This record gives sequence, C-alpha cells and structure tokens, in this order.
Amino acid sequence: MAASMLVRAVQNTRQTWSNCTRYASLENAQWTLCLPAVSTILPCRTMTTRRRDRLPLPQRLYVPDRTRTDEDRQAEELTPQNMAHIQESYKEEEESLTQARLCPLKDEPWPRHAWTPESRRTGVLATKIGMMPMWTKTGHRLTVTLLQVQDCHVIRYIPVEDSDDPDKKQGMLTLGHRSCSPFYLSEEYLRMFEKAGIPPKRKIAEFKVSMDAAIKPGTPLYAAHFRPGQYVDVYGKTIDKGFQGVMKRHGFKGQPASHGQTKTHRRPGAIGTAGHGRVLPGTKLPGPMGNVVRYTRGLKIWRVNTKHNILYVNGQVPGHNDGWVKVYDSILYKSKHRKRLEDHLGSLPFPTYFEEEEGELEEDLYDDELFRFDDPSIVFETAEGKKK
Amino acid sequence: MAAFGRVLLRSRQNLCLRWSSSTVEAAKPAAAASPDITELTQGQKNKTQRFISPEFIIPRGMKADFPTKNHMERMDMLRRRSVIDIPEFYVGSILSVLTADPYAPGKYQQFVGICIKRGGYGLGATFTLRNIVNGQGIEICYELYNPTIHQVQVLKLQKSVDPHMVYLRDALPEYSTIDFNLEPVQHNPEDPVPILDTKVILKPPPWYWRWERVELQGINREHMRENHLSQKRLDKMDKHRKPWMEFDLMYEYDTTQVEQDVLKDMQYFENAVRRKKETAEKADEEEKT
Amino acid sequence: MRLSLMLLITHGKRQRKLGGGKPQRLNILRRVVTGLVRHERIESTYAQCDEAKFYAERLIDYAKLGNTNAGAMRIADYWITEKDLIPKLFETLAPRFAEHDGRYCRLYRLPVTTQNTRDMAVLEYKGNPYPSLRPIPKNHPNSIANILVEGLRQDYEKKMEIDMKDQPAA
Amino acid sequence: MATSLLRIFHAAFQNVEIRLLQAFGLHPPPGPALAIPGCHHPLQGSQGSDMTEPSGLSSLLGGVFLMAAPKHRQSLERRHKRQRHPDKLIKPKENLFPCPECGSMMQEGFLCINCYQRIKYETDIIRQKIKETETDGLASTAETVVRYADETITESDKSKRVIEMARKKPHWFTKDMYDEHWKTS
Amino acid sequence: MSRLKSLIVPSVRCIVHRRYCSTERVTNALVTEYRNDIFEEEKRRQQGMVRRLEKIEVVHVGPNDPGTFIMNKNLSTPYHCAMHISETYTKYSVLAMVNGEPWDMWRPLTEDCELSFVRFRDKHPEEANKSYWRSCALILGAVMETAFKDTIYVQLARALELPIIKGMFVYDVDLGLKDWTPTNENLRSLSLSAITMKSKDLPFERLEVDPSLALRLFQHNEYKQREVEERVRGGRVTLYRMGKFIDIHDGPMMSKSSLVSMFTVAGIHELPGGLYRVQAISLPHDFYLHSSVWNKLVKRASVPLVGDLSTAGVDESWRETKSSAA
Repeated sequence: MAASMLVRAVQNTRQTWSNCTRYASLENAQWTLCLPAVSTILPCRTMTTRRRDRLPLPQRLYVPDRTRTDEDRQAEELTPQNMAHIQESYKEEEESLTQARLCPLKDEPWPRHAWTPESRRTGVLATKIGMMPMWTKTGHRLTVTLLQVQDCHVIRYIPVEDSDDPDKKQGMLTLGHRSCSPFYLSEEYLRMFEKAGIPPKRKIAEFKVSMDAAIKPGTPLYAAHFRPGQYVDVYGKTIDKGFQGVMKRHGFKGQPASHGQTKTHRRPGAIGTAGHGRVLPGTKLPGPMGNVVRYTRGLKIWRVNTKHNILYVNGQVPGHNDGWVKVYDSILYKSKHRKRLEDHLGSLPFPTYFEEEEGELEEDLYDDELFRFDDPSIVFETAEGKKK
Repeated sequence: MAAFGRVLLRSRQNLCLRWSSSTVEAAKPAAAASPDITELTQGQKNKTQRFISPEFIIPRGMKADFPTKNHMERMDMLRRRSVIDIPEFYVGSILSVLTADPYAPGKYQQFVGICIKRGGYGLGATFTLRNIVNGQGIEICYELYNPTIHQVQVLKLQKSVDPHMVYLRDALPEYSTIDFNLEPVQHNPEDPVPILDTKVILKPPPWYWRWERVELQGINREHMRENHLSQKRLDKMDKHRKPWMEFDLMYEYDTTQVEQDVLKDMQYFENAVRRKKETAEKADEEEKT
Repeated sequence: MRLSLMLLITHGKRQRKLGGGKPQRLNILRRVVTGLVRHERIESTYAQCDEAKFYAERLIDYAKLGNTNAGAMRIADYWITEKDLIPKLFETLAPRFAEHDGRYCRLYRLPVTTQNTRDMAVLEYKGNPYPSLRPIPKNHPNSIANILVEGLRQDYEKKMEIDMKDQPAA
Repeated sequence: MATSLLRIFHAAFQNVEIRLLQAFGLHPPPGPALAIPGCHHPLQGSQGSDMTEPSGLSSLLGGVFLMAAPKHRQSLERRHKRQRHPDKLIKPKENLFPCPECGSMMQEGFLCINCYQRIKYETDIIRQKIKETETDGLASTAETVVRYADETITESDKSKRVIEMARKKPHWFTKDMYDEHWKTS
Repeated sequence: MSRLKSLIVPSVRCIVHRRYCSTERVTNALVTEYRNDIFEEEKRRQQGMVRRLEKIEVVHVGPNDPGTFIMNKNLSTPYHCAMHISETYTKYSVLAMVNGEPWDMWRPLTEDCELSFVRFRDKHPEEANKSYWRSCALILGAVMETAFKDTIYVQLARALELPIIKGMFVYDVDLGLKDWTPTNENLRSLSLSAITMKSKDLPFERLEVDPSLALRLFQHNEYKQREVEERVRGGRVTLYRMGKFIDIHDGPMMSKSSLVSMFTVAGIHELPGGLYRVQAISLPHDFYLHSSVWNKLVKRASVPLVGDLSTAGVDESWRETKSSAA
C-alpha cells in the first residue's frame, strides 16, 4: 500500500513538478521585484481552530519552516567563506542599527508629557524563564516567576486618528521582542523593521497607549519600566493540555472507587434534567483544555534586575517556560482605590524608563518587604521587646 | 504511601545515574577525578577541588534550562551562603539546626537529628532531620535557604551509602535516636568522609514502603527476609528488579558542564565581592583624607 | 518519538518501544550496535537505527577511557555480544575518534519504494573505508551565486582597507 | 387521483389479508430483516429435514450467525463522497527534486535510491573482501583502506590493511571526509 | 491562417519599405518583423542546402550515461542528443562541449565528435557562466526594444561584456530621449517583462550569415551596422535570435531563456554621449539566494557604471588565474 502510495505520489509530483517550474517564473517575478511598501500585513490564521476556544488571538506573523531552514539552503549554496561573510554583515548591520538608536540622533525626540490620571503607559513583551522561591522579611515564603525582557523595541506607533479605537482616545504601539536572523522571515515582514531602523524581531505585539504616552519607534524598553511594589497584569497563552476529562478540566469530584461503581469513577454524572429534556448549552463537559489566552491580574513585582532585565513577579503566569507574555500596569482596583493607585502610578517612569535621564540604576531593585539574601537572618522580637 | 512511591521512583538518584566523567569511578585514576565530590569515593577525593553542594546541580531535563535564570539563582544562593555558613553535609550526617520561630518560647528553636533526605534544587533545596524524642519519632523538613535559619552545625560528619535513609522510619528506634546534647565530633578536613555502613534492622511490617523491592545497601536484607517477608512477597521481589538499568546509557547524566558553570559563577561572585570591598575601602580612605 | 535527549527526559516521554518490553529493547539494540561495530555500516529499520545511534556513540566515549578501565570494559562487554570485537572497539575505533568529541555516527533514511516498503535507514561510523553516502557538496566557488557574493565581499574589503588607511590619518 | 387512492386501498387490504392468514397459520411469515449467511430461508431450509421445527428466536439463532446487512442501496453520490473525500486521497509530495548526482527524483531528507544501490553494491564487495582477509573468523584491529587499480598508496596508509580492487576507481567513489566536516561543525 | 499570413507579410514588408523610404516614422515592431523575415528566409535557404542526409557518430562522454548516437550531419544539434538521454539533460544543460570546445546547444553538429554537457553546478562552469552572462545581456536588449511605446524608436547600441564579479551586465541603448530618470516602478515593469520573456522558454537560435546580409538586416540601426564590421570572423557573421529579437554576437549562448530564475533591472542612467546605460542582474534557475542577499546584490548593481571599462578584462583574467590556482 505504502509503495503504491509513493508511486502515485511520484506521478502526481511529476506533473506538479513541471507545473512548478512553469509557474515558478510568476512566483519569482513577484519575488524579484521590489514591490511597493505595504503598510498592512496580510492576516494569518491562528494556530487553534477549535470551535469552543476560538478567541481573538494576536496575528501570528512569524511562521518559521522547521523542516529545512532558508539558512540551511543558503549554506548549501555558498562556500563557507562567503556564507560567513553574509552572516557577519548581518551582525554588523544589527549592531550599527542598535548603536545608532542609542546615540543622540539628528531628528528630535518626540515631545514628552507629564503623567495624568487618564494616562495609560505601554506594557512590555517578556519571556518567561522560570520560577524560584523567595522570602519576605517576616519569613513568609513566596513563589516568584522570572520574566526577562529581551531586546524589546518600539517598532511603530499608530496615532489616535488612525487607530481603530472607537473613542479615539488611545493609540497603538507595536513592540518587538527577541532579535533574530532575517533568514527566517519574509520580505514583507522585514520591511516593517527597516522603517523603524531596528533588527528584525521574532515576536511583535500591539499595546494600547494614551496619546501622551506615545514612544518614538526605535526606543528600547527595559525591565526598569516597571518598579518593585507595583502591580501588573500578565497576558499569556496557557499550556495546551489536550482533550481532558471533567475532573482535570473543571475540577469535578469524580465518583467513588468502589461500592458498586461500574465504569464511573472519573465521569461527570448526570448532565441533563427531565424538565427540558436536553443538555443545556454551557454544561461543563470533557473537552480541549489549555491553549487559550488568559490574563493573570494583580501580580506584585517584588524585584527588578536591571542588568539582565528580569522582573520577579509574584505567583504564577500563564504559559510555558520560554514562552512570550505581555506585561501591563494593572488595571485592578481602579475605581476602588483610585487615589492610592494614582499616587503609585505617578511615581513610575513616564512614558518609559530612559537610561540617559534617570542615570544608571542599581543592579537589583527590591521591594521594601522582601528579604534580601545579603541581609542577616531574620530575628523575631520577644515579648519584652528586646532582641536576642 | 502511593505519593511517596512516585517521588521515590522519580528521584534522580534512583533513575539517573550521574556520569560526569566519574561514572566509571571504581577503576578511574585519581588524577582525572571530577569536581563532583558527592559521587566520589574516599580514596579519590581531591582536596584541591572545591566542594559543590548537590543543590547547585540542576536536575536533568529541566523543561527549559535558561542560563540567565540559573545564574541569577546561583548568585542568590551564594549571597545567602556568604551570610551564614552552610557546611558540607550528606545524607546520614548528624546536624543541629537553630531557627528563629515566632511561636517558640524565646523565639528560637533548636533541633538535632540525622539527615535522612535531601531534596529540591536551587533556592528551593530542602533537607530532612529525624530524631526520636520521648519515644515519638519526629522529622523536620528545613529549607536550606530559608532566612529564618540561623545556624546549621554538623555534629558528626558521615555519609550514607544510600541516596536516602527514609527506611529509618521503619527501623528500630535505636538507629534514629540522637542525644540533643551530643558533643560535636571534630573532623579533619583532609581526611575522607566516613561512610555510615550500619545494616539497619527493620521493624515488622506494615512499612512505609515495600523495602524488599528497593535495592538499598543500608538495610539488613537477610534479617528482613527471614523474619518479615511472606513467601508471596518473596516471590514478587525479583519481579521488580531492573538489572539492565545500569547498562542503559540513556539514563546517565553528564554533569561536567553544569559543574563548570557553577565553578565559574562562584569565581564571578568572589570577584564581585572583592571588587565591592576594594571600592568601599577606597571610598573610606578618601573620606578620611 | 524521541526528538532529543533533553526532550525525552523533560516531558516524561518514554523511549521508543522496540517490542518485547524494556529488557528486550536493550537486547535488540545490543545486536544492532554489535553489527555496527563489526561492519561500520549497517542497514536496519529507522526506529532501531535512530535509537542505536545514541548507544553506539556513548560506547565510543567509554572506549576512549581505555581497555585497562574496568568500568569501560564492563559496559563494552555488555553492549558487544560478539567478543572478538572488543579489541576492535578499543584499538581501532577509540583511537580513530580520539581527537574528536561528540557525534561519531551518521544516520541516513532510505526512501520507501516498491522493493523496500519498510521505513529503513543506514547507520555508519564516520571514517569507514566504504564509499561516502553523502552527496558531494555543490557549493563550488566558481558558481555564479558565489561569484556574485564574492564581489560583494571584495567591495567590502576594499572599503575596509580605505577606512583603515583613513583612520590613522584622522 | 382516484386511481392512486384505489391502489393504496388495495395494498392495505392485501396487507390485512396476509396478516390474517398468518395469524391462522395459512401463510408463511415474512423474511427477516437481518440476512443469514449459509441459509436461504429459515423455513425453506428446514422443509426438507425430518427434524421437528423448533420455535422461538433462540432456535432461530441456534447454529446460525447473524450479520448486519444493508437494507437499502447507497447512492453513487453518497458512496463517492465517502470514498473520495479529499482527506482520504494521497497527498502529492512537494519535497521531491532531482538528485544532483544522477538526476533521478529523490525526496528531501532521504538518500537517492539510485545512488545508494550502486554504493551498496560496492560496499558489499568491499565487505566480502574484508571477510576473506579475516581467515580465523576474528575481527582485525587494523584500519582498512581500499585501493583501486589506478591508485597508489600514501605513506600514512601503508600500516593499514589494504583491500585491493581489480578495477578502476568509479567517479562517484569519494572517501568519507569526516575530519574536515568535524572541524566546521 | 497561413493564407492570411501570406497575405499580410508582403503587405507589411511593403509598408515598412514604403514608410521608411517615404521617411515616415519607423517603429520597433515593424523593424522586428522585417528582420525576422530576412532571418527566416536565410535560415530556410541554409537548411535547403543540405541535400543528402549523412550520418555521423556522436560519443557522449560524461560521468553518467555514456553512449554513442548516430545523428544527422548538419541537422542534429546537441539538444537533440540530450533529448535522447533524459529530460534533465535538456533542462539543465547550458552549453555543449564538442571535442573540448564550447558549442551552442542549438548549433548543428558537422562531424564525428565527442560530446559532453555543461551545467551551472559543475566544478568548472566558467564557459557556462560566461555564456549565461552574455545571454542575459541579450535578454536585456530584447526587453529594452519591446518595452517602449511606438512613439519612441529604440536603437540598441552595444552590450558590454563584463565579468560576473562586477555583479551586473549592461546594455547601452539609444532612446532618443533626454534627461529621462526612470522611477523604481519603471525598473520594476522592465524586470517583469524580462521575467515573462523567461517564462516563455525561448531557445537561442544561431545562424551564420554573410556580412552583407547582416548589414541589410540591421539597416535601421546605425550602431549595429558599425558592430557588424567588427564581428566578422572568417568572412562570416553570427546572428542570434531569441523569440523575435535578433542580435549580433560571437556567442556561444545558453540553450533556453528558461534557465533564468531571477532577473532584476537595477538601474538606468544617462551616459555623456546621450546613450542610456541599462544595468541589470540575474541568477540562473539552479541557484537559490535569499531575498535579503539578493537585495544587497541589486543595490550593488544599481551603482552607475561609468568611465573606463578596459579594466573589466583585467578583472576577468585575475579571476581566472585565481580559480585555476585554487
């Protein structure tokens, strides 16, 4: 069977092969010519197409071909010497571009505004790199997640007038995350980065910002954008668990192991009633679990490492290690404790942390309540109020 | 019980043999010994090399092994170690631990016991002490880097032949009864670590785990077989043996690279501390002048 | 399916099953590895070759420790079922790879055809006396693509030379 | 209109008549909806035999295996929909390209079967000759070199075991250059 | 259809002559028709001269598929031999080597010979590369001649032979325009017409003619008439035809236009003499370059090439010595 399949496949491919060579010309025609710069990017379909879990996901533009990369093909073509030259030239370009952005430029920076309660700062894109325990000064154990901000740059700003915000109050800021080789990317995608003058990125995402918090494309964002003691919301895609039963998916109790149970230990039990004679929509049943986008809100930032650009965020964050997440200023308690929040947010760098203005920060910024590992061990005071 | 069984089977001591260029330790020349001292036998311990505590070695096959994360975690561990002295100790050593406790009278608590288990890695590393007080067995699991720990003292440095000594729970009480006023036994750092090779006699079942199925050296197997095991359990014993495991090369864990990274980080930390001191001294001198 | 060693351990995915349970798996692989040591190039199913590759490479690592090493000899004794090959392992293969570190084997997949309907593969030790299975690389320096890129490179080098000359003057 | 109504009434009356006759045992019962392999009709099969006819469903199943059989013929459209669904068709392979060596089609990530066969043939010959040198049946510990008729042996190869080949070296024979590629990787 | 053609062709010829004689405007389309008629006529005449079919023995020497063919003298070409071997030979062969000398794929064989085929992927593809570069220049000429409106009469001046390492091939063209700076879109449309030409899979036909006939053929192009005198080799001149475009060259050329994969017209700039120099770059179908690499090459090819071009040959010789040493 397999053999006949191959034979048929070969026959089919022979036809398509000749077709390919004939049509390759047209493909190449598009490819060779410098097409006009297109500002809109063709929408790609997202990975999941499940009916129940279909949610508006960000556009997935970076689709590498894992089987055999363009770089491999190129390396087969060129001598090692020439290939090395090409790769070096990319590196140099990247460096020169990044350096050019860091030094003062001819064109003037964008106007800066003071923070107002209506302002909304941008978030950052970060990578989840792991979890570890930490302790407060009262000896309470915390579990923190480490989020690293890697080569996060502003790519473009869509002003309020052009954005699709119905209230016309917020603009869009596109951020890129983790520089990568251009071999993996399409020409169309690369053109966006050429405009901003930054090296191409693996992941891009959009953030809504208020008008006064707009940042010039090309500006790097650091972990110091957030400060210890602040609360953030983290947006990520949860780990795909596949098709799961009700006990794992919805935390049902299951049914007893013995006492006359037949094949009903992990099943949901009754799902309908005699009254309406059908299963109501929305009933909790087995199905695909995970692989959906989730917000985890109100996570405290305990510590910020400015050297490696790491945020130490309280608790858990959706997604795998090495997965990307979006980190925002938290919107919780906005109405309840508005006054307190305003005091807090007003002290943050606005619209973001600029290295030249604030000067060099300390390597580690700690929250006041957090135990530092340099400090001596914790001592609890006795009732008499003296230390032992 | 079932939960413990899972932990036991998953623990890396049981499944992953450490390779680290010291796998073939028995016949290896002493000069080529690796820095992994936890795995070396007495005769080959090279004192010129540094001791690396086992929690520095990340377990094999971490989901995503990020060098930055490991570096940050190690830096914190080394910072804590520069404040309190965490000595070299093994499973089988007798330790005395002093911790701050808000609920204890005098706000401090001291406990003495034999270390039966070490677990976790990085900042989350733990060790478990066991003792019998007034005929009641007590085990306390300490977090090694918990800031409430004030002192960890090794009363008697010794090393068990087994990766853990949880079987002491089912052993006669004399093996885990330790006097709280035990005098510390001095150990010459140049001498090899003494091996704890007592064969423990177990109490009659029920047990915490089916010890006849686990190949642990510290259990008196002959006594167990003659006194405690029924014919049914004896028959099942051989069924659970896995003699091929030591030849399945895929389960080996080469830790040489990890050890090198750890040593590099240690060096980095020392340099950073030295530089900080020098700058502080300079600043002081300037102030004086 | 095993993607890499890291992934294997990470997700608790078991090794590829080869039939007959765990001990039998090693027995099958022992036969494949022994055949590989004898012939230096063997043809077998893809699953067996892919699994045996790891063990064949690890075996060389052990053989490099020398035939006076008891641990290495023990491993070699287990993995090589035909004992006349043990001297070959220590005296031929180990010196051949003495200066190298890492991958000692190559694995090629064979296409499924009308004659060969199974998913087969060829496993070989590098440096064997047989004709090479790898296609000769076609990236000749005289090909047009390379000449064009070399032109780029020469321009760049010339520019660098000029820059170097200018710098001391400035 | 009237004729069709008449026809319906006629059929209905016929049905009633047959049912009545069946009730009195004057008409054979209808055939089963399930086909019975190995037996034309339960009653026809037992007519010729002298055995007393067993009654009831259990007797019907005794010694006969019932199989589900289609009651209606499936239309062509239905059948083709099922059999020729796009998911069931063989997908054409997109990763075929001509072998740079011999020009026959090969798949990416696989060896060219045309080139492999001639290399395999040569490998077998070399392997056979190696076997002939090992007269005692034990594997030799020397490295092996193949020398063709138009080749000379280098200095470094003199200490090795030389396999002599009577013919000229084929153009596709390249030595395994593992040293060079090792350095680059 | 043929009747219709027989009616139209003479009339067109009359129109051309009448118009030209009556100093009316000459368009490229009419001139092309005129040249093709002469070319066809001459080709038919030469083929008619082969009175008797004689057989020759052609030995294919190569690493793969050796063999001997019995072919027709003065009729069979290396391309026909390739068709006997396999499809890949017809697809991938650029040139043939007849008794060690480069030979066009469409040039009839004249005697018993040893035949081998050259591809771009071979270890020493120098001859193939050269022929590819000059064939691309010819395609560029064809593009320039057909791309402009009828109001502009394009006269092709000369295709300079540049080494490949220069990263471009050029064609000097007299457009009869002044101060024309083409936009990027213009360049793109030119590239597109080259690509469509490639997709038609046109063979490069070769014809040796008398200089007087060549002069008659190029009578509407003053530059080409001057070139004819330079190109006389042994009393004969070689013409090449691709599709409907006819040019004069020594050759040899590659077999088909489908051997091109990427073709970009990088830039056009005005020379001091009033001519325009068209610069372009191309890549054979066998190769792969990523778009980012290709853009670098196009950028390099768009730099105006001016001044003394006699050094070009020096570069070429340097390149050859280097490759031979390597």
